[in-house]
Amino acid sequence: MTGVDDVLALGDDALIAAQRLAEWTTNAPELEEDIALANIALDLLGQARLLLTYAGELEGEGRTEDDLAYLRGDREFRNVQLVELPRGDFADALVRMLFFALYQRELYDGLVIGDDARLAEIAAKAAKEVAYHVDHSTLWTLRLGDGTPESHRRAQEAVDRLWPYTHELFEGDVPREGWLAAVDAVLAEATLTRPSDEDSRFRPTGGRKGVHTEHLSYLLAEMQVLHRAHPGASW
Amino acid sequence: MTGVDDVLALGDDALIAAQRLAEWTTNAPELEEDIALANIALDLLGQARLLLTYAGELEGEGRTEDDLAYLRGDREFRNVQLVELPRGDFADALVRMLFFALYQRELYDGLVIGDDARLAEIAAKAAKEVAYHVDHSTLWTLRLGDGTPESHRRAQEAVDRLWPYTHELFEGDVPREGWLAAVDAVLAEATLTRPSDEDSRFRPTGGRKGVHTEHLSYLLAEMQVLHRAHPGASW
Amino acid sequence: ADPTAYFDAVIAADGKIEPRDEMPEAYRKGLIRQIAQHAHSEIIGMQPEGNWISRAPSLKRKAILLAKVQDEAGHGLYLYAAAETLGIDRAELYRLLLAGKQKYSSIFNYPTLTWADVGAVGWLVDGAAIVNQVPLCRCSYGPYARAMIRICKEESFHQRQGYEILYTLATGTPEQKAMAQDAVDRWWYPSLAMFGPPDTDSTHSAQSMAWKIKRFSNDDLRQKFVDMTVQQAGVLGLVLPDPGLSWNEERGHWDYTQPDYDELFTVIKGDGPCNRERMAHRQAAWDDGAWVREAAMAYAEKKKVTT
Amino acid sequence: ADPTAYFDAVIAADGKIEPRDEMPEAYRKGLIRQIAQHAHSEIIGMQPEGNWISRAPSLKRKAILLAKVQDEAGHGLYLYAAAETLGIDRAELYRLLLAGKQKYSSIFNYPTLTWADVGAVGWLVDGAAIVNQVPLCRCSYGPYARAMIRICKEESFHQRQGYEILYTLATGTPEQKAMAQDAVDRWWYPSLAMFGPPDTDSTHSAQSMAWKIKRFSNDDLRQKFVDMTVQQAGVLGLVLPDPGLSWNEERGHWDYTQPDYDELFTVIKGDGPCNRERMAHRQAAWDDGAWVREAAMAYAEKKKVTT
Repeated sequence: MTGVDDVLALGDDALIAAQRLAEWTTNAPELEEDIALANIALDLLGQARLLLTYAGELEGEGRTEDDLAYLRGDREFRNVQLVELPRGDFADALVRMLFFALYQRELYDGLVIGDDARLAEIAAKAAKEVAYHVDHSTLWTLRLGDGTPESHRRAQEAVDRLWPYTHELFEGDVPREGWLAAVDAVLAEATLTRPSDEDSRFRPTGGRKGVHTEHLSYLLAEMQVLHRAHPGASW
Repeated sequence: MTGVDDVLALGDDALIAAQRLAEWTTNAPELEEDIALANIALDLLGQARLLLTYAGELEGEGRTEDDLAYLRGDREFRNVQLVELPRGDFADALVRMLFFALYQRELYDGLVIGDDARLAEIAAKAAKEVAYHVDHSTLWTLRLGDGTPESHRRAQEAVDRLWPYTHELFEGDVPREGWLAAVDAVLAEATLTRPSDEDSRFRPTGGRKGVHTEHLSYLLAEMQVLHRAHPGASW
Repeated sequence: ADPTAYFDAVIAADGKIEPRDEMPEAYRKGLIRQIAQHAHSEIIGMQPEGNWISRAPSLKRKAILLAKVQDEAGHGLYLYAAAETLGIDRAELYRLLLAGKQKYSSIFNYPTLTWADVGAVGWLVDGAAIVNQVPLCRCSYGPYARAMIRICKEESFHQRQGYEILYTLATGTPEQKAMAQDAVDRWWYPSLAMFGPPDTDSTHSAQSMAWKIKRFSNDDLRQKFVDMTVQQAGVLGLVLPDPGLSWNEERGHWDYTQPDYDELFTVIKGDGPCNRERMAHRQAAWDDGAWVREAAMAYAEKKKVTT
Repeated sequence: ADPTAYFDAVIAADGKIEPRDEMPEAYRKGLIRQIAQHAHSEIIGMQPEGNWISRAPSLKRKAILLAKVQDEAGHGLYLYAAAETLGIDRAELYRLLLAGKQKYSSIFNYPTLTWADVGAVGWLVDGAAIVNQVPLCRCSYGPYARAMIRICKEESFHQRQGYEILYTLATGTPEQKAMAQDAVDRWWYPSLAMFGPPDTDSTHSAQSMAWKIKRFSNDDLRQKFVDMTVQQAGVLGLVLPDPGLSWNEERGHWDYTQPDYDELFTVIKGDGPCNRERMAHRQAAWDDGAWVREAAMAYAEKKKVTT
């Protein structure tokens, strides 16, 4: 049987990733990208809503998607630290999306054929969305990595900065091999170097147990402020 | 008799100015300045506490300084917009301090000899602090204005950006003449140009009636998050 | 043949001018100005509503708002594309916007102070926009008219969402209802001002009417908006902040107090509460994105060469 | 005369070495390393606590916390000044810190996740620091010893404030008490690790003892801290997260479980949770401030010339 915390983890990943991505709205480098990033944020938000609703049902205490999104503190959130890191520059956003979308692809591929029918259904819908996220972030990783010297530098810095946080994605059941091969292929074509596993002893962890970076509580303060200011109100 | 809103206005000015200034902690250009800015933020915070406490007493509904600081929304805050503007760069911080401290000097000088004994007492204490704020911001305005071409440019930009927001300071009883003369003297020595009153039709206002910039509600979301998450708790 | 004969005939017959058709230079320039201003308004208009995406009070509302702001970016795209059919490109229009040489709707220079403002912007601002824009669906320039048909459909969807936000607040807790009333108090007159100065003071209008770009006068449209809105406000249980509102049996319309046009001109001239911030935000996004756009171009160039 | 005779005599007599006195190069270098590390720790240590200034839950706590973080900057200043008496300047020490050539206390590479962490840092981290530092008030180098006297006085004040925060939480609502316990659970072992590796593994120690810089072994200090803290935890009603804690009648001390020294070395080597962020923050503040420091220098230069 699927545990509440397992589903919360997936829902929180999607929710926090959506919240960060939505910060790009009105800040993207071109109009098409404002639209694309909002689209992807909407997909992730949609996944989060289905997953949190399901987590609430599994828990059986009557908590809704909004109760779970708005009324937990950061020590109760189960997302990986990768998705909560500050917005950063455009290279950060797209490299992070590449790492995360490729992970979600592996994740949802597994759930589609898994035992939990409800998760399989959510995953089937999400898998189509994630395919687009993979395409979009792949395209931009290539453009940035193999674009100008400045974009290459920024993309490489994003890879180096974010890489340590990817290890946490594979603490659960999702296998790393397929993900690693897919990442390697994109980075290689983008002329970017992937940090070797040997060199990276820095492997931040804790998100799944509610131990986050200092950034998450700020994100939640902003996300939850209005909901919390009006206990019990409908919106 | 002094009105609650009048005292709230003074308290909110000091509180929001302190909150913004405290954002500099660990971010100042040198250690001495970390200390100086924290000191000034502490002075302002101290003024805010005395003033909010007094406002609560005048109101007579038993609200404490913390009730007033933590449990009002931005539409209930009475501060001028000048103090809520985002942190900006170091020139923003020090030029803003110059404008605000010179205003507070006029303000407190008036209150010290005013009818309200309680305000006179608070003002007498605060006036000594403000004298230091004036000195400190004057010194830095001179250094930045008459320092390097870059610092001059940034200082002038800060003057131009902040100037429109100074008009709101003089919507009440504080006379502008003395302030203007003091500002003019510092800016002139700092080789900075003060925008003429004729050229500046942009005179944002509304803070005293609770109409703020979009920035204040973010500041409050962060400032109040913990207090509001634990209704009725003691700290 | 008289080069304007075809143009005149099409206009007279209520037909559509298309990009390849000859047209008077003033018609072309006027349209570029109008379509660009309209496109810029969509883009700048993303900011006041975007201000509440991160804080939307439920996930459903967050999704709806995010989708709405995304739609506005989409509207910007259609409209820039429509303007491009007149022989000017988007980058140039952007440059003119950022240089302050082209305008956007002044309504977006007011701040969104509470969540209820998102509702009020949807209900009043989008409502006023629709009243302004529906006639444009029949305007004489084909690409603009077609863009407007699509935009108006989405806008009325947005307006309904705004109304729904306010309805939920107005029928919610006392704090929520007060929040809704406060937002309406602040957005009512700026929305009225969206129809522009009174007909007596309006420039551009006569020629636009003749060319069938504009089809109703500012004051007629404003009256239509007032009549429609008074009725909806009643359903919401919210009070429009105009003590002069009263039904005029004779005219068959609501009498109302005109907005403060001095304030409108102050905002148009760049001195509204948020003009500087809206432009600075757009400029910063543009500047911050320069290296990304350059990378995309360089990459496309390489792919062209190597494949 | 033997140039080290005076030095040796002063050390033997438990006196103070002063800046103008001759001293062995290794003594000087070792002290610079230690004082600099201590100064850097004060500066970097401002970050984890500074993280909660903007969110402090009452104005009084905000003032206390802001004053505390300010004190840390002050401690940094005294200590850099003490290091400067040994012939190195602050800018150079900053450079070495930012280049990763000098260390700061690893404890500051853990995140402060809740308000209770501010209490736990005060109680446990400052508590451990005091146990470490009190003996330094008697260390053989005069300027360092005198700086430490002032610092220890303020630190014990800070520690009491941290204890008070935790006491308020521990006797507050159930949520507050849980928050306090959670913070203690996370900060206990990192605080134990502040005393460094066990004596068997410690470098530098023997010489430091001989020169009367260090006066007690890591393990002795750690034991002292444990004994003191167990008793205070009891008063707080909080549980130290070590099931192995038990009173050893024979030793007259509490037995306890050693911290995970592998984790300590990981953090020392730069791979703790926040090493990268703490350094990046300091570097950014330094870089952002460059134009300000240049302006101050240019202005001082001008005033020198013109007056």
